[in-house]
Amino acid sequence: MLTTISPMHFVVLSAALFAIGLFGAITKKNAITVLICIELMLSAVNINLVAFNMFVTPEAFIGQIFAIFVITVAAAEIGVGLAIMLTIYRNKLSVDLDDFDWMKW
Amino acid sequence: MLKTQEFTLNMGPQHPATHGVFRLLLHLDGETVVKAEPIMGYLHRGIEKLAESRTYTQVIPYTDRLDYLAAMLNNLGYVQTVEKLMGIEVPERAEYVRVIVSEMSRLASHCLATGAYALDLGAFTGFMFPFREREKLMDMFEMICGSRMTFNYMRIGGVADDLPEEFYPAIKKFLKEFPACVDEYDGLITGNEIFQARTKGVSVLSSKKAIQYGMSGPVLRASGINYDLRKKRPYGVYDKFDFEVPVGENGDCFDRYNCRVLEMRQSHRIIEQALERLQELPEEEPLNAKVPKVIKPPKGEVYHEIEGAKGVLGYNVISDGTVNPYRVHVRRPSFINLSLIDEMCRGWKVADVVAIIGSLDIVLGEVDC
Amino acid sequence: MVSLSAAAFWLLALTILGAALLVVMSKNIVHSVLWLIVVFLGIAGVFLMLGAKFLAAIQILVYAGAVCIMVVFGVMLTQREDMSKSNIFNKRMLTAAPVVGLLLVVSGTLAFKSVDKAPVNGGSVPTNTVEAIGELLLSKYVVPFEVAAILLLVALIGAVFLSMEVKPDADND
Amino acid sequence: MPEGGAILIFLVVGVVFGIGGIITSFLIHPRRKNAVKGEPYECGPPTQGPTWVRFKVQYFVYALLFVIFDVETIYLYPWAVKFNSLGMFAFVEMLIFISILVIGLWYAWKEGALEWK
Amino acid sequence: MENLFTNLAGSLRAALESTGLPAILTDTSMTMVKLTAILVFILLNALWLVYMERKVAGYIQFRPGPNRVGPKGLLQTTADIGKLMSKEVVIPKQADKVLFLLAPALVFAPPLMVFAVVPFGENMAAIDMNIGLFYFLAVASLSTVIFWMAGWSSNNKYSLLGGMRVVAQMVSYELPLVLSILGVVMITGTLNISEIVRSQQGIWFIFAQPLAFLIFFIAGVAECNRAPFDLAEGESELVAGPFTEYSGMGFAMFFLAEYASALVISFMCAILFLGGWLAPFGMTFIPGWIWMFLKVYLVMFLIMWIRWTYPRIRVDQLMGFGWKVLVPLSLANIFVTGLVMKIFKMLGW
Amino acid sequence: MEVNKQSKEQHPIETMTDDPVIQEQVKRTIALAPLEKLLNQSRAHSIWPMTFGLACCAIEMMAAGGPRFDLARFGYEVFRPSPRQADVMIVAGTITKKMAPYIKRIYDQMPEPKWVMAMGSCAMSGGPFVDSYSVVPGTDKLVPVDVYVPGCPPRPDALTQGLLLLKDKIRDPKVVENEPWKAIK
Amino acid sequence: MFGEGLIKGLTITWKSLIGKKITVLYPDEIYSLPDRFHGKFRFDKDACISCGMCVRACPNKVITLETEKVAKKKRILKYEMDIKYCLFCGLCVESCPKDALGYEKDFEMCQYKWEKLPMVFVDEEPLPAEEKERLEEEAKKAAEAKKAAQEAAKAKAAEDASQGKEG
Ligand code: SF4
Ligand code: SF4
Ligand code: SF4
Repeated sequence: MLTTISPMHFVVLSAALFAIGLFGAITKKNAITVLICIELMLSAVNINLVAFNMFVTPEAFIGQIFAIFVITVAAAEIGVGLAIMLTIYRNKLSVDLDDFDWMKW
Repeated sequence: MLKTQEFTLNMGPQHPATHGVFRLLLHLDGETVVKAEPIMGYLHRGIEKLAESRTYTQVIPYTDRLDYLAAMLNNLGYVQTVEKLMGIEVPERAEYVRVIVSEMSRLASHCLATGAYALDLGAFTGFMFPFREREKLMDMFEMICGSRMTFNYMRIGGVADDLPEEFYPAIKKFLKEFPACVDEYDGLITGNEIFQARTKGVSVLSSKKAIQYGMSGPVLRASGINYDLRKKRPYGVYDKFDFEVPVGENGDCFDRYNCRVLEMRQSHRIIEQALERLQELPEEEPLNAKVPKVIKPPKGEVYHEIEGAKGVLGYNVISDGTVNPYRVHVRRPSFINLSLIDEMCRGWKVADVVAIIGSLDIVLGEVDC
Repeated sequence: MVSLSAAAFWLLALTILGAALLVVMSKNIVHSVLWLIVVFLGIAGVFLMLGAKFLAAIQILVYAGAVCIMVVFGVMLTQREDMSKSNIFNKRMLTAAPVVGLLLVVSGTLAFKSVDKAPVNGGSVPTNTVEAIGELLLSKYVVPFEVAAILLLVALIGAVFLSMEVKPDADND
Repeated sequence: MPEGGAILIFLVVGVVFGIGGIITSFLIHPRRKNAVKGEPYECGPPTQGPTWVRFKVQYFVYALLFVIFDVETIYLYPWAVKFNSLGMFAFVEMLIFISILVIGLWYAWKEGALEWK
Repeated sequence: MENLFTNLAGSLRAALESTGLPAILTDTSMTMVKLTAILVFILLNALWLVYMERKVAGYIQFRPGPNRVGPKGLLQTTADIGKLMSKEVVIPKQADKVLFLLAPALVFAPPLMVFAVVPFGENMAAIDMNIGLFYFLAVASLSTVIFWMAGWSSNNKYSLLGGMRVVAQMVSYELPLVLSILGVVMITGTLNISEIVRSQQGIWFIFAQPLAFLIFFIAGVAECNRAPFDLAEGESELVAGPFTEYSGMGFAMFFLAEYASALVISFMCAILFLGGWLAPFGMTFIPGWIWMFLKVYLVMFLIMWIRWTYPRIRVDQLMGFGWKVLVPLSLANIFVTGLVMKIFKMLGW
Repeated sequence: MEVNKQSKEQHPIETMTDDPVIQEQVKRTIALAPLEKLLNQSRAHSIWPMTFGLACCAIEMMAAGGPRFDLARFGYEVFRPSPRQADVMIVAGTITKKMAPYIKRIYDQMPEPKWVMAMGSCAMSGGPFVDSYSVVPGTDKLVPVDVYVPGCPPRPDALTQGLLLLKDKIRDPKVVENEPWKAIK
Repeated sequence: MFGEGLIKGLTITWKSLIGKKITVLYPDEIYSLPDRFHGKFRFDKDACISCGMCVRACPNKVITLETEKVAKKKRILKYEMDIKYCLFCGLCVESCPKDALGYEKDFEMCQYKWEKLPMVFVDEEPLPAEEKERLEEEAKKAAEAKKAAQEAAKAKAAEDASQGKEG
């Protein structure tokens, strides 16, 4: 298990990364960190995609193309996310998620 | 717009762009200046006070250290004031010599201003070109009076010494070469699109404001006011020369800079004419008026102003009849031109502040006195 | 060769997970962002291992070179107090930890259980990935391709709108 | 040798070179402490007010635009590589793709997001 | 002569293989040898370039420049580096100390990594990567963060302003840089740098893509923060920008890195647009790597010449120029290139 | 904290003096003596001045970097605006009482090794303004000076001579006992 | 057209790049100084009449002139110019009636040490009291001898007395 690499190694790596991201996303106070953690999770997904691309369908490139789309989405997501953060910050002068409670009036 | 936290930035007293130990406390919003507090006095040497314990002649070297870039003009202003106080007529030959050296001094000052302005805007080579001509002028000054910057050349009633023999060929050579050199500055600095983009339209000073705040010199003329003491109230023999007063249109940084470059060409003309007249005069004519060995002006007060390199340079000398002046006060154009700095900087960027200070061409020896 | 790639994998895995943990744990959000760059570089390494060179370069170009800068600017715009306490945990720490741990264990076991089921035909990815990707993008995946463009456009407009919209008087600073 | 390995070596040597340089200099440089040496230099006077302050939103907008266009280039490059062999259709597709983003640029321009204030 | 270095490398490899080392070790040691050669090359060149810069500056300003230390002043920069190494490194009290020291340590890595794919002549790249060009872009974009680290960690207002500026500038000019190369890629259809050089056999791309060259050159100069785009360290405004607090070795590293990245840009200009190692006018009696070198130095000289002529541009103009002129122009360039190529194809050329 | 560190290991010098500065210097010098010689060579040939113009003399300092006199020949033209990168502080001009604390501060902020030159009468002694109420009579009231350059202002060549003297001093600190080197015999 | 100025600038710098250099290579080549150059001072001890005009002319009290009067003749004990206070204004040189004070064509006055800065032209110990007395006597004697020689015919007794005193 330590000397040969199977697809599952990548899957577990990705799962671990995803878990760390999830943990951060839940527990962090700062909204920007939450965005960062989401980014981590998406990257974890990418690892899986590329790994399966290599181990399952090396000639078809589906995984890689999908990863490109994921990167696109992730970039757009964090861009808009940060813009929203800025807007909220302007009104509340805080990016602390605990302060964002206007959803539950 | 998302307001940023206020951000105060010290520019100076030790900053390459403040032309000396001038401190500007900038309150910034991002990179935009909200407020600029000038803080002066880092070079306050008490020259006015020191003058009270010197004799009238001994004050002359101290005036050199006011505006050290154009020391001859300071000499001139001071000695003319004392002469006015004592009612001395200066011989014509001395007047022409004075005109030559003071216009050379103006040239030297403007050369430095032009070069230093280029340096402020980041063109290091643009700084070296005018400096080359300035060195030639310094050489000639050294021939005339032995020093490169602090001349102590003028005396009450005349000048210290005649122009030396070797000076004439040197100045003629210089006068021949100089217009081409100014063309070079025009090509290298004035005509450069980046330079223009950085200076045109920046910090426009309206003529009204300029007059209200007592601005003078190229700063005032750039705002479109044709006010040059050499024309308006000629002193010495300035009424005998044919020259123009360059006037700007917009009063922006570019005009202020360009006024100086154009003025250099005019000074060049004046020197040419003065040299011609001087050589027409008989050699034997005296260089100094008859003055007593110990200068003791009669009791009284006199104010006299001349057109310095930076603007109207005025001296107010009060005599109590002893060998030492009772009070010497100087109207320092750099200091007064600086009075609007806050308003001029507001709303501009940090990079523009550099351009604005540079375009005012202050010299700290004069600001703080 | 085999052991070499294993070594590389463990190295990368260590880097990625260590840096990711530091992203979450750092008290200073700026450090978080910088660790994030390390994570992304590690992921680029993983991509390289997996024969996705082009993707590795993209990972660096987009994530490490661009997204992180944007996040950094975002941080600079929203921070006012002490930077060293800018990134602390909230109260949900205790509940989150077991949940996430459980998730990890479950997915890990599932993954290793299915090891033998996965069709591993030992990938050797063709080297000219870029061209193939180009070809695929403009033929088979043309719709997502254009949709991506629209997505980017919408994101751009949205973000620009959001960050430019507020007028000076809306300031309550 | 796989390329990844070579790149790794370059990376490691680059970093080690830098760190090594700093460490060497730490070993040989003279030091002398005084009270103000560690204070920030701000043209002489002590600094006033906080340093790490919030900044202009402009910086963020530029970064955002950069991210979006950077993502665009990852589509453009595969296309450009294949450009010669692809037909007119691909060219048109790409034109649409670019023009969609040009609209974005135009919007940002119009909104004044490209203005440095 | 032409194959001097390739032959050297080949015989070294053969010698290594004959010792019976495992392939992996041979490869590693070959890479190490190449890397050392490149490192020495960059360092020597950086030293020489600083000297050359000072000489060029001097000559432009009617003065001789350094001419006392060593023959003709050649050892001047060596002395400078020696001094900088032995100078105290001041760490500001309130700085983020780790980042403060890490930034200069890391700043040299990206340019060095870029050199991994730069061919110094025919077959003279350390790694002949088939996406070399993209690799260059990706790695070069890493420097941005490092400059930001330097500016932010110093806890100095001038540094912070400079750091923010440098990042905004590098970010804005990376885009035209990336987009301008696209025209070249479209013509050659490859991302392999050596291939790109080979396909310039007929015509150098400076003639086929003059606009792209211009954009690339301008953006490249801006990327490595050289005048007239040296806003970050604009002395007359921001003291020394992000490097204000750096002394001794820290400053020396930034200094080196600046020249290394200028060298990268010059190499890229020479490779992408000036025909790399290809000899002009059939002058093949001079080896390719010398041609390469000459072209690189030509570009380098151009960069210096411009630096010592122009004033510095203002930050808003800089941004405006990047986004409103260079980006649209490079997009237009792509469009025109594509159109022309399609038309040519249709006409059957 | 510093004190603790020092008390850990006893160095012979510590029995001789209490001055931490001297202790530090001596320890370092002994350890690095051979290397230091080499480093001093490079230091001597790469003196980067700080742009520290205060008054009239500053203009002559600029002129020294200009085309006519060209300090670059010796490699000394790299005027650094930040004290962190400068080796020598050329105090060129009048030091007023308002400016004095900053001069001290900037000097303190310069990294070791560092030198100071006093250029012009004012920097040497207050010069023309010694009797003024607002002028500090001389740089050495604030910081130790290595080379004095007389003149008011000194010619740029004189500044060059001063820098060359400083070079000699860096190479061999003993030269201060001798008559200064001169080009005009 | 945009860019014209940029290209013009480049041509100008190109010209200067290949043009003549104007640097004076200082330690090797010495810049030819003009006659009036204000540099190092030159003092001619023998020409000086210790009139003190220079001291009075100086605006900053740079010159210290100490004299002692020995037998009616002024003897310069000390002539020191503390050039660290000097303005190099030239007023002293100008005021000297005997050209005893002047300038040399030398600007190299740099010093490592503060103590070495002042230019000491004359620094002599004041004569010890006996010596002074002796000289004074001698002078008096000489003067008197002169007087005596003039009045030799008139007063012989005085001569005798002085001889006796000496003995
Ligand atoms: S020494 Fe003379 S020239 Fe220098 S600053 Fe003082 S007054 Fe000015
Ligand atoms: S003025 Fe001349 S003669 Fe009189 S004391 Fe001075 S040096 Fe001697
Ligand atoms: S030059 Fe001026 S300041 Fe110097 S000693 Fe002579 S009179 Fe005094």
